[in-house]
Amino acid sequence: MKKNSPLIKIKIQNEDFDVSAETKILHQKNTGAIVNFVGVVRGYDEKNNQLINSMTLEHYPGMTESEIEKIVVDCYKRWELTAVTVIHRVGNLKPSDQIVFVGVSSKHRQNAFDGCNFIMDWLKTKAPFWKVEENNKNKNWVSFNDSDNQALKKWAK
Amino acid sequence: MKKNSPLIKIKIQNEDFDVSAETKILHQKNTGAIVNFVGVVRGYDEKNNQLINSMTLEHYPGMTESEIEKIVVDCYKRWELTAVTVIHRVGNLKPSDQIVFVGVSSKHRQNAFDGCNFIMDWLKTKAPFWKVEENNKNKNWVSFNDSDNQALKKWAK
Amino acid sequence: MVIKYFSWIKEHIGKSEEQFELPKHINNVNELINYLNEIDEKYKLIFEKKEIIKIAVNKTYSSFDTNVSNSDEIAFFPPVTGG
Amino acid sequence: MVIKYFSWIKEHIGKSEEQFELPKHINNVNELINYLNEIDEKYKLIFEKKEIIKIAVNKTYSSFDTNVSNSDEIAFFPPVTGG
Repeated sequence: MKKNSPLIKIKIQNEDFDVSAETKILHQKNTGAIVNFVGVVRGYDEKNNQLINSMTLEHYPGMTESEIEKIVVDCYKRWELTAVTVIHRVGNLKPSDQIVFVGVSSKHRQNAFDGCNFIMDWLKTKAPFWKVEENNKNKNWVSFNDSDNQALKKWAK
Repeated sequence: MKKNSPLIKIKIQNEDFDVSAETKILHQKNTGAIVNFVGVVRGYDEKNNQLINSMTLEHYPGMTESEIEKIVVDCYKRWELTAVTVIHRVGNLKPSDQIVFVGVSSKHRQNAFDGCNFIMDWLKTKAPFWKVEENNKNKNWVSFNDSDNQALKKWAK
Repeated sequence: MVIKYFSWIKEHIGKSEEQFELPKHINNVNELINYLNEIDEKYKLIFEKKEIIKIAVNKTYSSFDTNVSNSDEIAFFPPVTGG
Repeated sequence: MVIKYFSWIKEHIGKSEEQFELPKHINNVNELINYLNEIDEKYKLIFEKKEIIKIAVNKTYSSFDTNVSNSDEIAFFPPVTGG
């Protein structure tokens, strides 16, 4: 299973992505079900109760890709997937911009749902990304949510 | 919540659908997470161990739409969704054709995953559609899977 | 009254829909089925495994004891599966 | 040795990366942190809450007792969150 083959595609990029094009790539031999997750930048920080003008994401080039690859290869086997794509944007994003795409295909639907859901829980808590939210008054590094750590626990084998 | 408003869209149609266009419709105010399911016609019937040349779907015009609408309105409230789209194709489809789109958006990701997963489990077991699989030798009306009935039980409140 | 059939029930009956005048003494789905069984053998084959047949009255899932009248649309169909 | 910093640690240190010669007697991440604390006050503020700091050695998640040598790339960063 090679990274950036049609079967496993992992990209960290500034550019936006096209959900139809990505869905077509996920559609491989034996695929019966495709589950896509699209994350969207929200214009409101619920934790600190304030509006957000923009968000800047940074990552650790090399490490971020390889850590995602490890977990995707695990999922690929665990849920017998037929393809996986993870696209994560970095740089400056505005509210309502697309921020992340996780697409998973499988023969059967529950495996596709579970694989996609797991990768998202993992990205929220373990993938080397850092986010700073900006508004007119201040900038605020986003810390992780404990609810996200709890979410990851449901996947313990 | 009106059917075929931008917030709840339900279509039974012969035509294919475009996943990017549908994702854009799901992206409403307060949306932070979008989960899309795309079902694909498979070229192999595992139950009867035979190849499939095509599949024909029929529905009960009027009833199918209204039954889907009831369940979608329930989901909308239960998971505090921001938009839901269900597109189900009918007529003659070939292996690897897209057959169903279920898209759900929400503020938070787990609600979007659960809402989409529930609607799919419900469509598999309760939505008035009938499928006949065709190959060179015979046609075979598809009966439901008991595993699908079991799947629906996990959503009992 | 309109009766609609779907899937292999439609194929067995040979049409997707039929219209007829509901006799006054028939008040629910069960009585309708017994009546159909009396008038033609072809219905018997469908309804002998009554427990697997699904029913809709006026496009809503219904059961054997649901009331019916001559102005209703009834549908009989096998178990459904979408998705 | 290259040391990389991310997020608010980078802002505090004032750079994203520094290179220096690792003294021979330093063998693991813990010893490296103690050494940095000695040479400049700015590191102390970062490492005083050591338990929340994440570590990578050669782009792999690592821990305080992971071995390091002068040819390694070390990164210090706060808890991560993607998605």
